[in-house]
Amino acid sequence: MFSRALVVVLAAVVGLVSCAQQEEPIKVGAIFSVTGPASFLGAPAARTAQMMVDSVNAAGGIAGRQVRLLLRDSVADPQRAISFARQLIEEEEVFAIIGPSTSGESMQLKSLCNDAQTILISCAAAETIVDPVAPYVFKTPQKDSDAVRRIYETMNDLGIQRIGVTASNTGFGAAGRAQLETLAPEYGIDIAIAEVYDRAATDLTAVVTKIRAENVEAVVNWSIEPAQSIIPRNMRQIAFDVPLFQSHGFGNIQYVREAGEAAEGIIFPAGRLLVADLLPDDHPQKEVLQKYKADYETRFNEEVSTFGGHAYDALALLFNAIEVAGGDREATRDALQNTTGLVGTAGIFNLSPTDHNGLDKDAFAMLTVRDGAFVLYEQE
Amino acid sequence: MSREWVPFGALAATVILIQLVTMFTNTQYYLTQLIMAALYSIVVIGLCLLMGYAGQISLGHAGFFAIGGYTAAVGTTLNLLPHRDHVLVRMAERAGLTIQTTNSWGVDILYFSPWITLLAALLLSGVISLLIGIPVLRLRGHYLAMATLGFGAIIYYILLGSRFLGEADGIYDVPGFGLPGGFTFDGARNNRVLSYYFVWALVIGLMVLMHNLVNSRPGRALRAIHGNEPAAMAMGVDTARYKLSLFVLSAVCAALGGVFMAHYNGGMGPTEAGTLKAVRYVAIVAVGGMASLWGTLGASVVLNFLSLRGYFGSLDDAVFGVVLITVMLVAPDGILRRLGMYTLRRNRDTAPDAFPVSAEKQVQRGTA
Amino acid sequence: MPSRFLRKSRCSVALLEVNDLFRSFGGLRAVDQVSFTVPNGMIKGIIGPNGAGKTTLFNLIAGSLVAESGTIFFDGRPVSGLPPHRIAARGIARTYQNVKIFRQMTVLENVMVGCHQRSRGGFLAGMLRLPFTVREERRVRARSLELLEMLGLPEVADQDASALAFGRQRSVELARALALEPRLILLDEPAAGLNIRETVQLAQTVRSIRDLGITVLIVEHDMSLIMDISDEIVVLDFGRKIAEGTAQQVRRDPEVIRVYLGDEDAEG
Amino acid sequence: MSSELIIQYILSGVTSGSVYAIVAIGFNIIYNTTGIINFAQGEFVMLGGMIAISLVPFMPLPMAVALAVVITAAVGALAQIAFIRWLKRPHVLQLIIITIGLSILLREAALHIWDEKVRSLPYFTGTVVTSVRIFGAYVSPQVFWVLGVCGAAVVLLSLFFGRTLIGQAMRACSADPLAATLCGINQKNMVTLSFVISAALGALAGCVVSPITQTHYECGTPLAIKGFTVAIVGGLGNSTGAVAAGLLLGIIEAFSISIMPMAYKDIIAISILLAVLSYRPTGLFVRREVGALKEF
Repeated sequence: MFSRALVVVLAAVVGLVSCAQQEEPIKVGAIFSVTGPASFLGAPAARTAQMMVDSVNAAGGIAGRQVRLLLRDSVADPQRAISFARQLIEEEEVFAIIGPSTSGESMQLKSLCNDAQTILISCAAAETIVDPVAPYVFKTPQKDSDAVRRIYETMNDLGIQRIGVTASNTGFGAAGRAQLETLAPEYGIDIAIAEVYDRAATDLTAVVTKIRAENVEAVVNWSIEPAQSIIPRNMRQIAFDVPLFQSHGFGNIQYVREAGEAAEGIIFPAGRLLVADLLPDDHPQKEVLQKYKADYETRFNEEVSTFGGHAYDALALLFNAIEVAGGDREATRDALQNTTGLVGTAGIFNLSPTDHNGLDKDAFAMLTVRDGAFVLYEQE
Repeated sequence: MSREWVPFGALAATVILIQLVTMFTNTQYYLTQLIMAALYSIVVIGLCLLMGYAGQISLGHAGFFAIGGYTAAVGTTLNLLPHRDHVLVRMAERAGLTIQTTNSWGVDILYFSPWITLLAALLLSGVISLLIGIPVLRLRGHYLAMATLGFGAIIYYILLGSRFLGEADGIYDVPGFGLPGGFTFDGARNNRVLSYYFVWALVIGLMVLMHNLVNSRPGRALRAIHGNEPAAMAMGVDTARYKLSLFVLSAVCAALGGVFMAHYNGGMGPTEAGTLKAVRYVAIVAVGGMASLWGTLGASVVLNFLSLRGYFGSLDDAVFGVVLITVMLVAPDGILRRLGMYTLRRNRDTAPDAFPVSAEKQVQRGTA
Repeated sequence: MPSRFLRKSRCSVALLEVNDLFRSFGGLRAVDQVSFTVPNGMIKGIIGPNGAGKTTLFNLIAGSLVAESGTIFFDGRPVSGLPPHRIAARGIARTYQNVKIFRQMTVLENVMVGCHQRSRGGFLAGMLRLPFTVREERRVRARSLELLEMLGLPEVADQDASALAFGRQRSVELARALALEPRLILLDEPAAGLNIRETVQLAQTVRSIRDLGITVLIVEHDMSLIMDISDEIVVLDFGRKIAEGTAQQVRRDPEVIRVYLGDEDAEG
Repeated sequence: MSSELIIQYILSGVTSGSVYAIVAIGFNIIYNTTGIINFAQGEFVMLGGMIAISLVPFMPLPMAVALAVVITAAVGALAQIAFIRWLKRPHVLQLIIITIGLSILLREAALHIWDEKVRSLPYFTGTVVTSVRIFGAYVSPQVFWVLGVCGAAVVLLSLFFGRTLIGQAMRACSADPLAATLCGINQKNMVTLSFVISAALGALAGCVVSPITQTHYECGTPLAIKGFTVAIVGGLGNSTGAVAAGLLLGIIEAFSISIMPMAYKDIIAISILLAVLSYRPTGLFVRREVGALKEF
């Protein structure tokens, strides 16, 4: 029993040592919550990263070097994320780390990577990741505040003033709720009620009942969990017929399918990945989006989601900067923060030393759901 | 040195040996996970005493770990500068209990000394475990397991629901723990060797204390409770008080681990209070043989080290599930004892059996 | 030592006084209005057929069960309603009909637990091995070995107590009870399961316990043993006290002969 | 608060309460036979839902549900036979840890058999947006399915345990395993049977609640914690009490949401669990004297 365990351990150690005896590829670390509570984000991101690295290697690598992806599953646990990050930095001496996809983990890694002078390209949404700017820390998802702005602009167009807010008790939900509250006065919006629900919530009738009693003109829900399909269902079930806005976390057709008929008419901001085919042919992102979508869907036999797109953007930015700067890490970081006009899935990246995200609110399109599919809201 | 202390000497020697080996082979990065494994070991050493020697299960120790970690994290990241005029802050500052510095983002901050927050964390976990232990420790078996699980869940939801505690993001940018001699316990690469020796000194110290406890008057009383509770009471042992004291002691141990984890990793998130972490602690104690401090320490270091290095990949939780079931099926008293490698002292099997067949119950049933 | 003096001054009074004790289980009156006293320094026997309420009576005195009515005075102070460990602290020790040994502890450690009340060291002192606990530990160990010596068990001191033969486990239990330094010891069928030689030895041991100044209350089925060693005997039947007196008196009591000895004869 | 609003809160409480209740009944079956709590009960619920969802594209809904129940019951039997049946006199701590381990294994297996995505069964009647109007408030018709299954389970279980020989044999095993064995009851078979029944009921619960709650690999544990809370509050082993406690807890939660932030909902529910455990472990609906015979 014990000796067998010992053999397994030894085998693992030996395997690890022998792996390290290869010629010099560029090592890129990836920390994603492939399983666990944030797997909705991490799993498609991890698949995307593997796909990108494979295709880059098949095409001869970056700057003449192969890329090796070192993927770690953090299970959305910050302690494990930290342990893996230290391991990747010190032991594997990775060139850069992409991920994690939750803001909690990303914030724990921010100082760590910055102090170790290792590039971190986070795939989490919270703006605190790049504000204040840390020289080595970047992020690819669009800004929460821009998502909120797009929603509020749409509300202004529709003449909506009094709203109710629901958010899940995750980092994503909390960050969105904070932005909604901060920006409301600027757009003349009055948040009558804000409620937080558990990410594992199974029925939200009571909370939508409470919101309905506040006579709001619209509801904004901010989450990445399955519960965002429950909100529209429960609203329709209690005949609560006001417009429902969701966050960019709704960018997964799975959630539309779960919400069924109730998803019809939900308005939400998202990158254009989900509506790639509907874009006009001259749209600068169309080609990139269609290619990623086709590649991903053929390889993994599942619909693409915006969360995988964030990993795509992270690697696209990184590879681009390496191409520009060669193998030097410092130069790559400089190249990275001076990237302009890079077309990604989330938008067109224009970074600067003071903006380590590089997306503006035009990166978001307002989408809605019609006949169980995403369509551009403007085209409606 | 009497034979009693040989294992401790051996442990200390191993700790030093590992450090020297990693230094000469230039693989010092292994120390990172050994430090974190040591911090988790502090939790399970306490839990081992509670489960193995007093026979009380707790699925709430992740909650105490988080209480410790969060107290340290909040206390040392809360910027006191805006509250400088407050009487308490002024008093603390004058007494030298605060630290003023500029953080990595160029903000001036004034925060409580980690020593103060360490003390606060230990006190807080002690008081909370006392309050929760009084009603809960009257329960047994499944009821106790569920009640402690419920306690852990409450802590988890409080952490998730409080803006003050950072909600799902937790708390980050926690400074290191300044120790005498100008050395700081934190995750920085150049402090690693000293941090390693510091935590392992802590673990060895704790092991000595616990070993002493097991072989002292209260330790004997606790084992007697596990061996036969009614008889222990008839011998004058205040069983309720002893169980409670041990519960508090193990909770304080968990908080101690949490405090240093927060300083080492520079933060803490609500997942530390999650059910899966609590189950992990129980699993480790079970693998170690319930009533074996050395077995528990060994299991903790091996399992945590492998898990933190990511050897199990996405099967991490599954591995713990398999280990739990296998150990319970094959060797419920622990693998070491199964292999006959269990020798705590001169005489064999002096520690209580993890799963004594309840003779009490048999008799009651038989005559009922 | 004034307290010692006070205790001595009460020597003439009963050490244990049981008044109208009552306890039922469902409809069964297990102990029904039982009263008796045990003077200091006496060996008092309790006999009665199976189910007469003898063990329940012990459990009530030792605090494992709480009486529904009635009072128990020990050394002139009420002890009814106190938890078992407080009663033990007052100086009442007991053994069990079904031996309750501390499993997975050595014989010596079992006896050392008995010294619990007579030592102080707490959690902190134990963890830090403060000098006073080291001295205390040495004292407790010596005292326990002494007791093992007295009961003829010194050679098994370091063995696992639960691995011993049944008769020896009884002796360990007795040593453990004596380690409490009690003023009253309750022995619940100490001869059950013992062979003749061991029973003879037991009688000797009980007498020597009394000679140490410890009062003995003993429940026993072995008639010859109990008639031999008891100064006084209480006879219970269906929870009620039907007779009390010396062995001679009890043996002649018509009620006892009818319900008890009669039964025995019929069975025998 | 208008009366319509009050009714709406009650109905929303009934919706979540009915889900808790049906999960709680599953705990009771194993408890009634063995005196142990199966920490993997929530995973049976998850498995039932997942299997039915995978089957539904290939067959009509009732058949998919039936098959899911059968398969999950088989899993329950296998788990019991593999991990519990052959143990000689297992200690309660051992059983707790084994069922916890089992719950982890089932969850991880589900993750690797399916994936991390969320799924759900179609509504049994109507669609996602159908609702029934009662006194000006609305409720999804699926709630009646859940309540109906709860009611049927309570009635059938009480008939089973009260009237049938095999049911009485199972209860005897819990009351006194030794005596039951002496009476010629094969105690081991009874325990296995109890796992089969509770897994089957868990699976059925998983199917009827799936349209409301959705199903994914991690949904078992939160449901189990709520289900256990309800089982304790209602008195362990008492299925009628579980239904009453489930509805009560659902309604308390709904009204707690109406007056305070929803973030505290689960804290309230678990605090009720702790309070009941600490001060009335027999549950609210069981007389103290009955409970006094149990060991806590």
